[in-house]
Amino acid sequence: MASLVLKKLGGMALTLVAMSLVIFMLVELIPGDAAQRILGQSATPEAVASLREAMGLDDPALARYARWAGGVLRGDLGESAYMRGVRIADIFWRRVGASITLAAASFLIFVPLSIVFGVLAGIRAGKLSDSIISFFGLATMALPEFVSGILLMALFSVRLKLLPIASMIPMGESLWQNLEILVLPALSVTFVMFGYVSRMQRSAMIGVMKSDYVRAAVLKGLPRRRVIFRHALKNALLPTVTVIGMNMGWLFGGLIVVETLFGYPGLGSLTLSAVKTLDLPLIEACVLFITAVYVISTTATDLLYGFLNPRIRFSGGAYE
Amino acid sequence: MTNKPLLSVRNLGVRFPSPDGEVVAVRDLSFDLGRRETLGVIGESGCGKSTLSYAIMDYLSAGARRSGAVLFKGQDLLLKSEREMREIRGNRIAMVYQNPYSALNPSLTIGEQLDEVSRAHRNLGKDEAREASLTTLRELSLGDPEGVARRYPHQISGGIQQRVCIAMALLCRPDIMILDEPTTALDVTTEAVILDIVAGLKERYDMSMIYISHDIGIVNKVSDRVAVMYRGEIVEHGPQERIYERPEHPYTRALINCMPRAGVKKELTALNTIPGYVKRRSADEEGCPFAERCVKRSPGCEDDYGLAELEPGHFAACGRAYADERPWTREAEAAARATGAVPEIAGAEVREATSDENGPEPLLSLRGVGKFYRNQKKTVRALDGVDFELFKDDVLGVVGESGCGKSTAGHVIAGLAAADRGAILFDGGEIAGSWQRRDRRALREVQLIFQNPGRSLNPSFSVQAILERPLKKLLGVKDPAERRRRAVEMLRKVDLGEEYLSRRPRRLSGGEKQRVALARAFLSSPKLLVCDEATSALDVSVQASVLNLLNELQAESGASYLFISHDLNVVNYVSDHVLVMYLGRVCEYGRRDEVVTPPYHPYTEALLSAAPEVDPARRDKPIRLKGSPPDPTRPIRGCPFAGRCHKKIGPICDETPPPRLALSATHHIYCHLPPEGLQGAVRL
Amino acid sequence: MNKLGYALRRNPAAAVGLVALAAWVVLALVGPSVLRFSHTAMDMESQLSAPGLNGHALGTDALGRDILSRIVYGSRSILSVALLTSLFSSVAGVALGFSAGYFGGKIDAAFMRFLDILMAIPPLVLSMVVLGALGDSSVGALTLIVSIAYTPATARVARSALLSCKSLEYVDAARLRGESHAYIMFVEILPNAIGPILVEVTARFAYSIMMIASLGFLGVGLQPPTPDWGMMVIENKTVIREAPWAVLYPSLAIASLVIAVSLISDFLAKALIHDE
Amino acid sequence: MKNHLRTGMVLSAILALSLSACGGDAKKDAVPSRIRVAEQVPNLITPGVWDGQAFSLNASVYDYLVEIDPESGELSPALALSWASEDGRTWELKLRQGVRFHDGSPFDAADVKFTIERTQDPGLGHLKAQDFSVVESVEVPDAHTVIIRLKEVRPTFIYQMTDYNMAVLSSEYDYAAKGEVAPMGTGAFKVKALTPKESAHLVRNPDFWEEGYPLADELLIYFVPDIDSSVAMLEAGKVDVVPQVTPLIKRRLENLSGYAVVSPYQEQRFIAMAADRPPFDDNRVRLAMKYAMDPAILAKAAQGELGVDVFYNETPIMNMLAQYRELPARGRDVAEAKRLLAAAGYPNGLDVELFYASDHPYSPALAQAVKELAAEAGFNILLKGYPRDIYLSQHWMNGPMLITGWGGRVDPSVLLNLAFHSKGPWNESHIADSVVDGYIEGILREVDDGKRRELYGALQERFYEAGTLINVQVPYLVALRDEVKDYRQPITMLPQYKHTYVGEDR
Repeated sequence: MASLVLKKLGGMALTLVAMSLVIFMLVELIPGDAAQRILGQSATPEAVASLREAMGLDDPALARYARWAGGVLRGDLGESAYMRGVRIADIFWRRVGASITLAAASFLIFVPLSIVFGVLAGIRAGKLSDSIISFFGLATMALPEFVSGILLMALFSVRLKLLPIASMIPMGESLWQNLEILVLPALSVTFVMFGYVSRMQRSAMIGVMKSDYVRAAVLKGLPRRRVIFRHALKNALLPTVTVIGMNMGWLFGGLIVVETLFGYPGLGSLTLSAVKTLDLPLIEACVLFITAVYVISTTATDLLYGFLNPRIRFSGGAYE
Repeated sequence: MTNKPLLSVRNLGVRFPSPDGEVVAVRDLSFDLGRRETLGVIGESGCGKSTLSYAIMDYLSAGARRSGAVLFKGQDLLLKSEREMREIRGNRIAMVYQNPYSALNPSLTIGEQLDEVSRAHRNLGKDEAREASLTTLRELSLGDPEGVARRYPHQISGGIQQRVCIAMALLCRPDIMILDEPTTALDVTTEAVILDIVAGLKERYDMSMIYISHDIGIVNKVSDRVAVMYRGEIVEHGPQERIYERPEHPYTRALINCMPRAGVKKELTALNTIPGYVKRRSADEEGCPFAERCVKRSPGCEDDYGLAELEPGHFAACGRAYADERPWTREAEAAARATGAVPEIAGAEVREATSDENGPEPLLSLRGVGKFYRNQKKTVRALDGVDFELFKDDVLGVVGESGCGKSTAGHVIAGLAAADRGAILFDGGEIAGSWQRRDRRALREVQLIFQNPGRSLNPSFSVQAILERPLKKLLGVKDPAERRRRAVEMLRKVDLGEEYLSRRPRRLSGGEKQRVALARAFLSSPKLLVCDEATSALDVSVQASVLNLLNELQAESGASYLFISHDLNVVNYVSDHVLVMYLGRVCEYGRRDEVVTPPYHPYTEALLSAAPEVDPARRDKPIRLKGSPPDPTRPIRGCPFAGRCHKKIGPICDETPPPRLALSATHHIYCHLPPEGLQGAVRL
Repeated sequence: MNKLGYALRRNPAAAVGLVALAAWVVLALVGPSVLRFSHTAMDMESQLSAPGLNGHALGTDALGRDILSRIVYGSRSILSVALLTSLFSSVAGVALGFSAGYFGGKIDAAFMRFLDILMAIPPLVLSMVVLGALGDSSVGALTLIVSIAYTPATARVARSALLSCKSLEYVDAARLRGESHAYIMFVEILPNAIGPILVEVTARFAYSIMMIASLGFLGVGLQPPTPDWGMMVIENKTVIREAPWAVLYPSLAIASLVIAVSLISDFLAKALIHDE
Repeated sequence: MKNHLRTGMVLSAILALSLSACGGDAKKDAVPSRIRVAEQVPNLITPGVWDGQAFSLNASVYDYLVEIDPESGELSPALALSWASEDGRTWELKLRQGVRFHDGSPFDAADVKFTIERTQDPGLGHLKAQDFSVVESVEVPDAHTVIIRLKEVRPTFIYQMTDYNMAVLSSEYDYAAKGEVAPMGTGAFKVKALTPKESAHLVRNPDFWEEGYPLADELLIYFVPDIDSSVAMLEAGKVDVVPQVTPLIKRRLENLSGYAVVSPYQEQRFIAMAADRPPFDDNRVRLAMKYAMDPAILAKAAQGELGVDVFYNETPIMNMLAQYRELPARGRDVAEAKRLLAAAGYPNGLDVELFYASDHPYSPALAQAVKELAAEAGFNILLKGYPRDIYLSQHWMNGPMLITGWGGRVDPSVLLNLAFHSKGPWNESHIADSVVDGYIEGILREVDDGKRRELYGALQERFYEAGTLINVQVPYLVALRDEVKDYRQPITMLPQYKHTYVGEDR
């Protein structure tokens, strides 16, 4: 088990390095001259040249990658190419914190909800309650975050005036004093995730309920509760854990839309503004972080899966 | 039947909805099960055996419709609520399933899965329940029950898993235990051990059993009474000896006769066959379910049909077919069988044994062939220095437990996998290891038949496409009309008509698929046909017809077969020579009669002893192997079989590779024992 | 075919999805030519008019443009881009996934690792960065980039579909006939692996619609006056109070189309994968 | 000319004095007050390069040499108390004394010299580099006098100092490193905390030169990317001021009580037609476009009323300026447009791309309207809308047809020289008309007011006949809570928050 953990962590580190290279190359591919872009169409060639030099754009790509990657390892994400003098780290981590809070809030809503309803639909497969849950899951999954967000906004903010339309934190106050701003963005994320995870949970549950060992458990005369919770759920949760882990990374992708819609000051809206200003170092930092979340949560899920699944936890030859 | 029935099934019917209307899985089925009685249920797949057992347990899918009654101690189980059934399931009626690995929950320890039964039904505390579990495991002579209880299912072998399942069923001392093909997924040696356990259970635990199997040999071994099911109905049931020795229903008789068994060899007789295959039964179908396939069919069959007691305790749905044979004597039947003059066998050609006297010519020789599969740090030695020869116009049977390397040998010869060591000589020259480097001639002359015909025919292609592709690819037949002509010609040879050309595999029965596969192989006039468990996936009646067809095709084409099978009876029937393998090595090689009669290699002896015997009269003192073959990744210095050998001499077996010991010009084994130590009971 | 019909009868939701999709396709094909208003015409007399007024069945937006016409016209671009995207990503995914799965070993391991890396960048982020950087979201660029963003996922599906067939003996039989790799992959295996791939194509179709709409919302999708649904939502978000219909109907259009396609995809998954 | 300048100077000085006197009285109550503003997200706030989206921040932190009085539209003294030029080439500026930067350092002539010379820093990309390339030298005879010598005559040179990029900077401060994170000037408010892209917390500058000002104690600026969110915050009572709202929002807020939407000045949307490439290199095509336009429809598209809050002409001059010359309305004439197109060789119409910033107020609607109107004449316009940053950095100055927002220049000559001279750095329509060039150069050099007015008139007639733009004038709108008093924002676009306060009328 220990060697498995080490192996996974090693693989993760390798993936992260490869990923940073891919992201760097991706950003390199962006057409046009970064300095020219900053200075605009009317800039003189001398101005562009001197900015190029100041930004170190004339160095070979590999040297620039090494400089950037080295900085990232030291926790230095570099300087914004657009807002000169602004250290990315100074604005970045606050945004990350806000996004993690939002992600955690939606996580706390959608994980229990989707598991409970997924299991419910799974054990009542084919019945009316299953059809309702399944269709609701499909419908929420089919709504892009901004559509569900707009609908929520129209209902709760515009019509009922219960919740703020924009997720602004008044100056001098913290997020914790303004938790109501989390509600609508978190719900919008929850919608999509709920559909996805509950459907996964449902089909895992159906699969497990059809398995020989659940049949055996029923035919052992065990109480239904024990069959469902002890025999079925223990196995049916395994794929769900994987799905949730995989989606933690993608959840950050979905945050871009939600944060933009609600003006939530998180990593997603920062990424979009970085893209719109073509602030390459900031794009790199944002995308690297989002992918790192994916890689780390995937690896963590892998390990958790291994820990939960005795077939992986205790691998080895058969006992005679 | 001296005691009052414990379970009484009355006119049970089960119907399922399907796209083509309702189908009948069980129909108008009645039988009694007495105390301390074992009822064996046999029949081909699709005959409703398993549905019967789940109907008794009241565990059928939501759409199923049931009728009739299942009286257990006088109470109708079909009328009981889910809660009431819970009191009976696992407690009064317990079940054991075909695949122990999937019947055990992978996420719970064996101990927990055992304990919960006692806790649910006997209200035992945690420690008492565990104690009960350990006691039961111990009673099934499982060493280290504590260790087993701590483990997860994947950490124990299949044989132990099935013993755990049996223990689980025994925990509440049930009145009835239903065993649904409990040994089908196991190796023959493990199967023998489990069957020994099962045979002793009913006396020890004072219970009744229903034992479901497709194999009459196994049913004979454990049953007092036997019921024969066909298309959802019991067509005959009665005392086990009666059913075996004097079947009255044409289906029972046909089923028993189509199994290869001791003394039946291809030189003597072709196997009996049943034309057609088991079809699903629709709700509106009436009359005798077997009429369509029955050789004794007569115009009265439609009306004169129904289970009747022909003699006390012996019921059959058809009393007319063999009425003229009564009264019957065992001697007459034995004599008839020995001469091959079993009446139903008609049209099958009786073949002479291949004579070896005029110096057989080898077609295929393996010289020190090794095949290793490496994954990560471990190496699986699938083949480890294998030598043998296969002669022209000859059938070499290869037997051994799963993992012995017999299939790998077949694949290496066919070219699917290249050997890592050694050489393969074919028809006078060495041939390339893998298919990628073999030329068209080699690809054409060595053909492979797979175990599962459903998987070996591309489901997206029509039979025509399947047959014409090799004609184009291997034989270079350019003219489409010519290809079609030859495909049709070949189809005829495998007893299929031209109308099959347009069909897709999905619409063919298992036997038809395997015929198409044979046709495809023989289109290129192979010199060597590798049959890798070619009949194992087929029902016995179909297996018989395919085996007959294989024999006919060989006689006609003069091709040689490498016939790989786990079933000793089948190998014994079709082979001229036999090769016994264990853990990637050869144990014994020789002409068939030499191999199946003493002196044997101890492993051969154990295998023969474990084989389920169709004829119940042939029971003898069995040799039982412990455990299963060892980890194939561990390098072996001495004899691979040393660890499980009942005749092990001492350290020499573990440390020195066994020498090749020639017992005759055509027969050799690899063993440290002197020839006189290799004796054993005569088996076949 | 019979089986499909039977399955469809047992699954009325899928029939609803099929009808809804068919309706959208018909609308996209013939709608613009029968509608009263063009999708760009500005009716300056009825800006922000409510549904039903002045002949605007679904109302107008702030520029007096007919919402119905814009939705119907917008279905063209979203349907065609989504269709092309799902096709391109599936073709690329099948080619890549099949090659990797078929040849196996080191190629496969390296390929899977590469896919892991690509999959780690959420498709929306990848598309947004690239489209934002290009600064030009033509139909072609959008199709290409979304296809690329989706290819890793389809490649995985194709690979596992291939692997489920690769071990079947008809593949060995083909090898022993000396067939070429391409023949085995695409003639022998593909028809049998088509079930999960078809399901993936339809699922991708639904995802593509959502992705295109989201990119439109973020302002890096199709550019006006192409009436992209996502863009319509964001364009009219400003007037959500005065003219909720201008936001609601495009949202419903997106939802109905995605749900329709998802229902079909679900149905195909049941009919083509689980029942086999 | 001379008289005019002198008069202005004197008037300004008096005005400044009287204002400061009033201010002293106003600042009586000690209740701390704060003004909360929801601004658009600025991408750059460094003076000289800032993109003009953070007026609230820059106008409050920095001061300018001269200001514009929003009431009169005239120059008024700020850091410069007087400005004078005998010949329009040599300018002498007298600076205010006793002014201190936020870091405590005193403001003097060296800082002005630094500010002006900084425009020529090639590594900076200063947006006024072209305008100030006319400066030959900046001399500092004493700490509070600056003499600027120009290479050419520029009678209106002083107006360059009102441009939003000409904030006066400290010669000792490292703006390259701190301009974005710690802006520092002499302004009425100083930065207490600044979170890029999120918010700025400004507090009253106690040492501000104008005694008694600012009236508010704190200025809180939230950078909100989305105008709807900003208005939502206004309605929720979380902010007091939202600049740059749309007419639709104006209409909505006017129906609610407690809010006011003011229009401190008008902006321009130039629909520019590039004269250096087909199809608009042919004046007949440009004329055809003009004939295809319907000013009333364009005004409606901008959610306004022609002649009330939306104006239309075909020259770069705003209609409320003295220099504006009223020309006859062309009137929509599709047949004429078609005739012109046919004559220019496009009998079957033509395709052309129109680029614009899709997130800029009015531009998308105008683009749609132009497309629809032009379609009838045979123009098939392909709309290419991009986010403002992308538009400005990649498409502006490149397209055959553009819609760009212009504003903030008090004196039209500044704009003319920038955007309509053949050598202008922001010559987006690529106009290279020697006649126009002549008029512009004349305007720049002409010392006599009357003659200059004549030149302006001639220039506008030339534009009417052969110009490269259509000008739609739209209101710049600011939404305020009723409690916000004395919100001032002149045409320079720079709000003067020092006058503003929240609460009861004083």
